[in-house]
Amino acid sequence: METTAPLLELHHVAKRFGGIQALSDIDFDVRRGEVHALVGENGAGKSTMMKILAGVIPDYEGEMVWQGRTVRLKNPRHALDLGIAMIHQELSVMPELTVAENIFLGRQPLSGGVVDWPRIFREAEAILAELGFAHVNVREPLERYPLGVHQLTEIARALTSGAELIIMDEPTSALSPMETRHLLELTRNLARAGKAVVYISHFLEEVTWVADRVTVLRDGRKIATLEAGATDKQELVRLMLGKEAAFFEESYMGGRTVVDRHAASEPVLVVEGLTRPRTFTDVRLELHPGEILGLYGLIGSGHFELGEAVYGLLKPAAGRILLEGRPVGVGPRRAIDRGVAYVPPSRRTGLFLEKPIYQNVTLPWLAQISGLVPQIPREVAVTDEVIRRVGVRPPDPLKEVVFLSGGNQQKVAIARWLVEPPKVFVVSEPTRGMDVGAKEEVMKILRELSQAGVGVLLISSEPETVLAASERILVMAKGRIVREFVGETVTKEQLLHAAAGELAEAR
Amino acid sequence: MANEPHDSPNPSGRWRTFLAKSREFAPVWTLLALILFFSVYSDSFLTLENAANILNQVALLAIMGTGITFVLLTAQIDLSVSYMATFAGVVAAYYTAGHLPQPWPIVAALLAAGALGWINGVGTARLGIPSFMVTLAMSLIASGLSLYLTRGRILFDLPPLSETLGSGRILGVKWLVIVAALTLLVGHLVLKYTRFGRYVYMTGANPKAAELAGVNTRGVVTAVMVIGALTAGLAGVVGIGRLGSATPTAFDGMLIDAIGAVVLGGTSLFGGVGGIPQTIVGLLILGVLRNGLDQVSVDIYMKTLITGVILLAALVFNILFAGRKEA
Amino acid sequence: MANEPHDSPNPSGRWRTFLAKSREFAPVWTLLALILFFSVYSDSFLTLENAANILNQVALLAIMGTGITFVLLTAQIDLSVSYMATFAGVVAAYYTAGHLPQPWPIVAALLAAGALGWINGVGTARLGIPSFMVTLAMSLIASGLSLYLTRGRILFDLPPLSETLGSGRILGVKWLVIVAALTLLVGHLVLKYTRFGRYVYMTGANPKAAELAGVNTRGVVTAVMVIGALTAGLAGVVGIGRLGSATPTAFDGMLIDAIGAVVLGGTSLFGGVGGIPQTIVGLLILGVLRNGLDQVSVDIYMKTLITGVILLAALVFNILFAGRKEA
Amino acid sequence: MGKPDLSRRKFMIQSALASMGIVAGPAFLQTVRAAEGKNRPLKAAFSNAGLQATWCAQGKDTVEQWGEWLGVEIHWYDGQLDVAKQRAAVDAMAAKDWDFVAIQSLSIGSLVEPVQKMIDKGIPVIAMDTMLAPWGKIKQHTFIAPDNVWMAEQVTQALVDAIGGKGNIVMTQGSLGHTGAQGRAQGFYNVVKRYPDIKVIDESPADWDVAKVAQLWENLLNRYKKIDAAFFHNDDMALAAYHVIKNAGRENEIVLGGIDGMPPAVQAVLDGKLHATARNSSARIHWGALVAGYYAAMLKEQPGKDIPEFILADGPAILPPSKEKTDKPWLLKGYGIGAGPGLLWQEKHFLA
Ligand SMILES: Nc1ncnc2c1ncn2[C@@H]1O[C@H](COP(=O)(O)OP(=O)(O)OP(=O)(O)O)[C@@H](O)[C@H]1O
Ligand SMILES: Nc1ncnc2c1ncn2[C@@H]1O[C@H](COP(=O)(O)OP(=O)(O)OP(=O)(O)O)[C@@H](O)[C@H]1O
Ligand SMILES: [Mg+2]
Ligand SMILES: [Mg+2]
Repeated sequence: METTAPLLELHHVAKRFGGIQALSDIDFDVRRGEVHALVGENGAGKSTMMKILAGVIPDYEGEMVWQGRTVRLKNPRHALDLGIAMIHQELSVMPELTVAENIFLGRQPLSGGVVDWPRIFREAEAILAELGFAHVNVREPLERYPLGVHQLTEIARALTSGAELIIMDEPTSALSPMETRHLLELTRNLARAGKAVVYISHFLEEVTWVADRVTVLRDGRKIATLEAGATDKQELVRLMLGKEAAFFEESYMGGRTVVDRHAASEPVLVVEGLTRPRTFTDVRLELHPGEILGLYGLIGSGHFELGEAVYGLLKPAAGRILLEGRPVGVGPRRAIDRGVAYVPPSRRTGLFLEKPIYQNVTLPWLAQISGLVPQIPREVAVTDEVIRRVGVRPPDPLKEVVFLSGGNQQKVAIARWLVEPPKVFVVSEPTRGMDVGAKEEVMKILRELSQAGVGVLLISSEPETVLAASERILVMAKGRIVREFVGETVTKEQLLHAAAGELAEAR
Repeated sequence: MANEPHDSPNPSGRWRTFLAKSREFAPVWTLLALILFFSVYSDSFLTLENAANILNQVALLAIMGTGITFVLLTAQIDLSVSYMATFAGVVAAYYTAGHLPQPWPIVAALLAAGALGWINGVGTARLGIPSFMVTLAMSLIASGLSLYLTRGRILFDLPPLSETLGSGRILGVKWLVIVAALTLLVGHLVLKYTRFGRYVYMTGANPKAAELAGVNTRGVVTAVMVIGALTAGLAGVVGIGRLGSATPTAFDGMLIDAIGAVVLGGTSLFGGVGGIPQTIVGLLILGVLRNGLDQVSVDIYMKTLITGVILLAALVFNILFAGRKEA
Repeated sequence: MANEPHDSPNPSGRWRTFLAKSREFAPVWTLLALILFFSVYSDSFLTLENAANILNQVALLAIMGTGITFVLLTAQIDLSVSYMATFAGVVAAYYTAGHLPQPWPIVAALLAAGALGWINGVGTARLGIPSFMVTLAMSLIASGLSLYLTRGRILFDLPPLSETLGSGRILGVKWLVIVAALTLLVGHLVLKYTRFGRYVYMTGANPKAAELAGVNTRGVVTAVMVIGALTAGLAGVVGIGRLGSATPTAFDGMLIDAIGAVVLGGTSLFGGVGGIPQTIVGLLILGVLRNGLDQVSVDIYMKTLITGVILLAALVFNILFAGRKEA
Repeated sequence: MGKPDLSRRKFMIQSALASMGIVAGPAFLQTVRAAEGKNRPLKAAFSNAGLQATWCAQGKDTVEQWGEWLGVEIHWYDGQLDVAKQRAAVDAMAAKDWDFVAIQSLSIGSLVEPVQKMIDKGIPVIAMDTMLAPWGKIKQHTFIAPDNVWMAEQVTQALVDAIGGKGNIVMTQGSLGHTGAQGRAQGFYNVVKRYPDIKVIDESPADWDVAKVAQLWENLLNRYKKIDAAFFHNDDMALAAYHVIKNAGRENEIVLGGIDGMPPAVQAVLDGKLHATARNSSARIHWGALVAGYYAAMLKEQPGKDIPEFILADGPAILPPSKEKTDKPWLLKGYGIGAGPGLLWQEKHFLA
């Protein structure tokens, strides 16, 4: 297959952060016309490696060769000038600016020396339409739109950059299956047009579908580079984890049988006729103790907002939310005290990145753990226990969250609520950005909680996540609950159909 | 912040657009309310002459405010602007008294201010000292230089250009107002229609992301501090013409008003949000407030108090229109 | 911000720990360097008496600075503190002159300051007006009230407690210094060892996340503005004792020094980072700088300039130790 | 400036003493000469409100020149127009030993503690311009000051005379909390209340800030179509307002008066821009303090015994030369010539 010389090569690249060897002795290459996937556990070093390619990390050991010439990137501008664009895992958008401008960040087109606004708007509309987001008004500030649109603007930015090499670091983590599918096709088209793409994802299905070659990283080392056609998910997982592992996606691939074992018990949470303009309409549901209720919907269907409402963050215009028969009231504090726990869909929203893990974990529980005067050793001990339970790596309560890899940050957000098991646990996208192993761990935790009597409301736009643990599944679309699956075998396709009607197809 | 629900309670599209617009224009309503208020309480307020007066009075603030808008948009602050203005005025007068041929005293004044602004920029952007502290030190340096050059005296020899721009008229309009309008206009065009202007917004909105998008954020911050100093210098050079003299503290007291006007208009201290149109509204609000209180007869011992109360009322009023923002 | 590379060039663990520590303590090194500098250039600087002097001089700043530390930690600002201090001093003297029995004038002063602080808090936290603007308006209100109460006159009848705390000594130590030390101590204990203190940090670090974790962030911000006002009030009540009179502008000029000292120590204007130990170092740096320049013979017309230059040098020095931070 | 010869120096000293109203006997002069021979320079500390103010800067130059002549080493502690900063400066001053100190306090009572400390150490403390504390609260050496009430009365009277005892008058005040400003306001009222046809139409403060003056006066000019006279609490404000008034083309309508008699203002009187200013002699107060301190240090003059508790630094109103032609000039104020040029000469030579 040595038709072309590699567009880019890495030789013996290594990088350490303080005490952590994030990468060691990496050899890697990307060719024109290929999609090269990069997989590995959380913290394996994928993002670090790509940041070196994109000029974000200028101090590393080893050599980088671009189009046959050795280069040493100084900064992102340098990389962009060479033709390397990156979609970052941690969204790097500017919510205050318009959607259009976010797409043209840093390279606003000029005409006659001045910024050509009409062209910006025109082209932004065109590319979003191509990505299936024609309904977005590109003249509005990005902050008016949900996370998926934020991610999309980043993708659009990279796609329109004209770069030779486009790096996508978990580009689909906030996208719905249709949008993902659009993106994957676009990605293939890019490769066909002679560009090179490095594609990072924890969705091995996407990887095997889109990639020509796959490189597996583990603990900062390259384990293997394989032809995508000559491998399968099992092999990839084995290489990633370094062992045979129960592979949770398998558990539902044939569909998941949902059974409602709790219908007889008193519901712990009752939502009645909940309505809020532009958000949701007449939503009703019941959650029983010990039950895991899946709530599936496409981005923008109101399911995340429903979670917020249960936690007291959104005031409904009509309807009631009853916890053990009494209204939950307004504000997170009351919700927490009444036994509601909540994980928001975006970890950035819920975490204090610059603060140590233990402060992130214990903040809701300061009163319980240590009364008026915080006692740090007790906080640390409590934190140590819960982060070990969810498998945060490294399990050091004193470490600042910002130094954890993306997936491990997400685990911290969940670990917080294990300090005092809640009565109702509302989790939105609990496994976003997690590797296959970690996803399974989180699902295990949710199952354990439910077995201990916690009612879990599992909200997601990833069918896999909902299918992995739910005992009953509700589907929301356009702010309404459109379907309930109970006592039957549900497949991903069914979920998609229910959520989007005829639009849905398997990806 | 992402995924945060937005409360737009109304479903009708047109009404929503109107509401959104009126929110954006909240400071304009506040301004109108103030104008109404003073028109009722004073008969000399709502006259053409007084309108011209208000423009004269905010002109210097406007020149400084243009630079401050740039600075705040990048989430920095500049506490030295008013002292820079004084300093530039002193330099211009000092070299005029020293018989340097015109227009070199003015050039020297602007260069000197620009140089101090560059130090602000390097301290902030390269060394990473909080701009609050660098510019605080710079305010002492600028103020110290003014004192040192004048040795406490007032300088009355001014560049003729300063006199013209500060006190002269053309077609019945004060040059001062024209200079201010041009400064604002140039500022607006730069911010809105040049790449540099967009980089300013990007740097303020999310410096890390701006860097990832290839923006030389350090360069932008440095440039912005220089712009802040240059507009301050211009204000000083024109301002001495308005006052007819250069004193070692002439414009020092304008600091809080200048930053206040920009913030009042709606430009955020946390960067990325705002612009020159907002600054203009803020300037007018402040100008009307200060002017209006000179047009009504109030107990002089209550004037400061009343100014404060009306300002607070205006802020609350503003919020009623704009809707509650993040604390 | 996430995943930002950190340059720790040295692999040895112990050396790294030392470096990290020395970075955290950068302002302490700066302080020591300043002390060394002035000790060399003045023989009256490094004396016990002068050390006591420095403590006296920063005592009022320290009392105010304690409250400001709380305010900055939540990413707010308070531009009214120094005017509040003046106002509280005026209230205490006014009611003393009005023969209200002691200690009620002092109680009234603190309550009045607290009430204004509460308005600051409501404006900021409930209404969402930027604290810069609310407290700017409040500075006019406080200042206006001082002027209104005194009608411009100086009040010489002071509460005896103010006189004792402001000028008295116990065991050779000024009460003023003791009050300041206690205020700092209480502030430190509250910030570090109470739940509320943790909430203050977390609210500043990420208000949205704090809210999600059940922190009543509006309540925290309101409380913090009240604390800022109360410590300012305390500074005023004690301060009039130090000055021997209450004037309608007594402490107004301390604003920039008070905020400056807190920022200089390392408390961020963007919230979540800093604390009382940092404030103490910042206060001492400022105190040493101002005092030291009074101890050496410099051309008095150059003093402001030199103050600025040394402050700038200290900031740069600081950064050399601390390593570059985000611009 | 070259070193003045000895005889001139003596002349200076004598005229200084004379104008302070102290009878200088031959014995005193002998001792002074002896002191000159002693060769140990005296060390004195001065603190003023803030060198940004012309008046203070003039005083500093004066003291330095006279200090050189008298062999006194001067150390300066600037108040930087800020009560707290002046307090810190005077605290630092009090930590050292001096032969004497002279202080212009920004605010009455704000420096009592360090001043008391110096007095307790036996250092003579001379108050300049503003009282250090209310009478009796502190045992200062002496207090040399102008009479604010009187100066304002003179200038206001001159303005009232110029407009014929009737019309609209404005007073632009310094800062309301300033005792000097309060005295000047008092003097103003003392005069205008005697004229029922004079209407005070505005008395807003401008806090000694020239930028604020410009603002205020633009508004006043807009609000009042007829303003006959304006009294300013100092010359800097008067000159700034003059500029605004002239731009509005109303300089012939409004008669202006200030206070301080600083050279630019005296010149403005001569040029007809201002109608009057009062000599608030910075030089006089400063060298007066220096000489008083000198006597205290060298000849141990005792407060209240050898030197009175208050020394007035008087100053006449400076008016333009009389327009009247007369062959009996001795009947006219200032011989009809006006005090301006003479004052300018004295100021240049650190006398007044
Ligand atoms: N700025 C940093 N400082 C210290 N350690 C870091 C930093 N950035 C990354 N690391 C560490 O380097 C390792 C690799 O992180 P990296 O982000 O590359 O992982 P990843 O493979 O992208 O994981 P994920 O799938 O969770 O995104 C992790 O152990 C992480 O904690
Ligand atoms: N700073 C900006 N960032 C992003 N988009 C902008 C910016 N300024 C303007 N726009 C967008 O550009 C579009 C056209 O701008 P333009 O100024 O031409 O028209 P406008 O909406 O009438 O604004 P204005 O009346 O303020 O000039 C607007 O709809 C606005 O959303
Ligand atoms: Mg990653
Ligand atoms: Mg337009």
